[in-house]
Amino acid sequence: MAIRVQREDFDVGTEIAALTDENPRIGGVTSFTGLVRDMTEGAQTSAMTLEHYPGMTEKMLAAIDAEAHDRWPLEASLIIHRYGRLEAGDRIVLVIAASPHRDDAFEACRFLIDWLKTRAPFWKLEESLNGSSRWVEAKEADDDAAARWNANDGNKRAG
Amino acid sequence: MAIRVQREDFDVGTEIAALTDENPRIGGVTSFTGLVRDMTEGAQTSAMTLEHYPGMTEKMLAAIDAEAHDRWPLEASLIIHRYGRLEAGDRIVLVIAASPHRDDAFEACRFLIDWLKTRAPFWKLEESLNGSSRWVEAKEADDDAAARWNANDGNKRAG
Amino acid sequence: MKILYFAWLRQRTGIGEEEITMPTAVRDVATLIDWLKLRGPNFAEALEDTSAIRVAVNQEFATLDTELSGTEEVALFPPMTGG
Amino acid sequence: MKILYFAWLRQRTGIGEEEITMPTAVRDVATLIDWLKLRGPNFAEALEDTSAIRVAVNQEFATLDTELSGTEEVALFPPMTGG
Repeated sequence: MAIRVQREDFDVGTEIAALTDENPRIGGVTSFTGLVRDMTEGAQTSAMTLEHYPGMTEKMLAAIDAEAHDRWPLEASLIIHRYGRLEAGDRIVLVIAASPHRDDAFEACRFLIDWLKTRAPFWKLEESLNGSSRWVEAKEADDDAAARWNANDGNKRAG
Repeated sequence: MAIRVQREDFDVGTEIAALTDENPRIGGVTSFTGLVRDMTEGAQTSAMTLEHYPGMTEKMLAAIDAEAHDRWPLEASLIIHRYGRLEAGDRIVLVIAASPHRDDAFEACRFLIDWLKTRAPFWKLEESLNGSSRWVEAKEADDDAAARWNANDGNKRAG
Repeated sequence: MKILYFAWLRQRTGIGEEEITMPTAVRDVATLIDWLKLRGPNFAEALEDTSAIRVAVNQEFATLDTELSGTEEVALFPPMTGG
Repeated sequence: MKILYFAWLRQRTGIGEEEITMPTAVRDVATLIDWLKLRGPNFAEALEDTSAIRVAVNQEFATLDTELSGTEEVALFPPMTGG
């Protein structure tokens, strides 16, 4: 029910508490935090710059979020996606889904991150050690993960 | 790689940060937080007391945690389970799994909470409105959720 | 040998933890429960339906036919409801 | 009409955002791309492999045959790599 696109870092505990406080119908909260992984085997810090499409990003994240609420009985949800330059270990993305029951919280959270990977207009430019940079290529595995949610209409529920 | 059984509350953000700081091999962190759900439809605050088996609880949680590390390539994990009297909205349990890839983080986190529901020696005594109390009965759905991880040996990986 | 009772088994027996000297007739969990039931109506009632009881021997899950020689600690409790 | 380029499409064309007046021959995304390619070698090269390009029309995902009449904004970009 909330999406944010921002340069700034976020705190997972604060965000979960903000979603769950004052809502005692929530029994389970699943969160996923994506971090910049060090690809250089510790030789040096990796860094990347996340570019996005302002305007469309917000629209797509809101649409993905609405879809999750349509599929699962969620009490609350949140998507935060950062942009700009990030270094190894930095948080990139946060997805939270809160529901009376843990199954729904888990499935909705997984759906949100899978979907976001292929539908949210972000692009990663990785810096390499010699000062050059390259655009990260989309992974087929991410397309497959997102497609799973299309095929599986058994998960679709009345809103 | 860490388990805690405690009366005290916990902060999810602090725990995630403690697991992930200084480990840039982590690309994804999944957390599940279980909360005391209000069963009284808002008429009044629900409360319960969690009893456990000191000694065996720690052994079982450590065994469940080790099993998750055996099945998935995790960089870090944490289980915190509270005991004592808790009120609606209070946090009961926290499970965190951190891995290079999100699939493993999600599956390990789900495994840990499913397994913990049926293998960790905790019992919930719910207070009802008239001052009486009753022991929560185990749910068949929880047994089924845990059993899923036995049947599915395809998930089993070399440590 | 130490016997522990949890949740409604603790409430119905009125005991959380006790030290017992096992009679020689008690070989396994099933015969231990039979013997405990003889100790009074509260024990007989609490332990009547063994399908509702879970057992741990030396803090490991056990079954009715788990043998008890050398056992230090037996715990009796209902199915668990944590998480 | 506004045209936006992201990621390596922005780098190769050398343009992030531009305002164009569409020739009447441009009816859909495919003919727009054909027309843009005529504007110079950097455009021709960046837009050569349309299988590597994703399109949004008025901030909604579109395909090569999406019609452009009444369109305010077209964006061209590679497959997304967020999350």
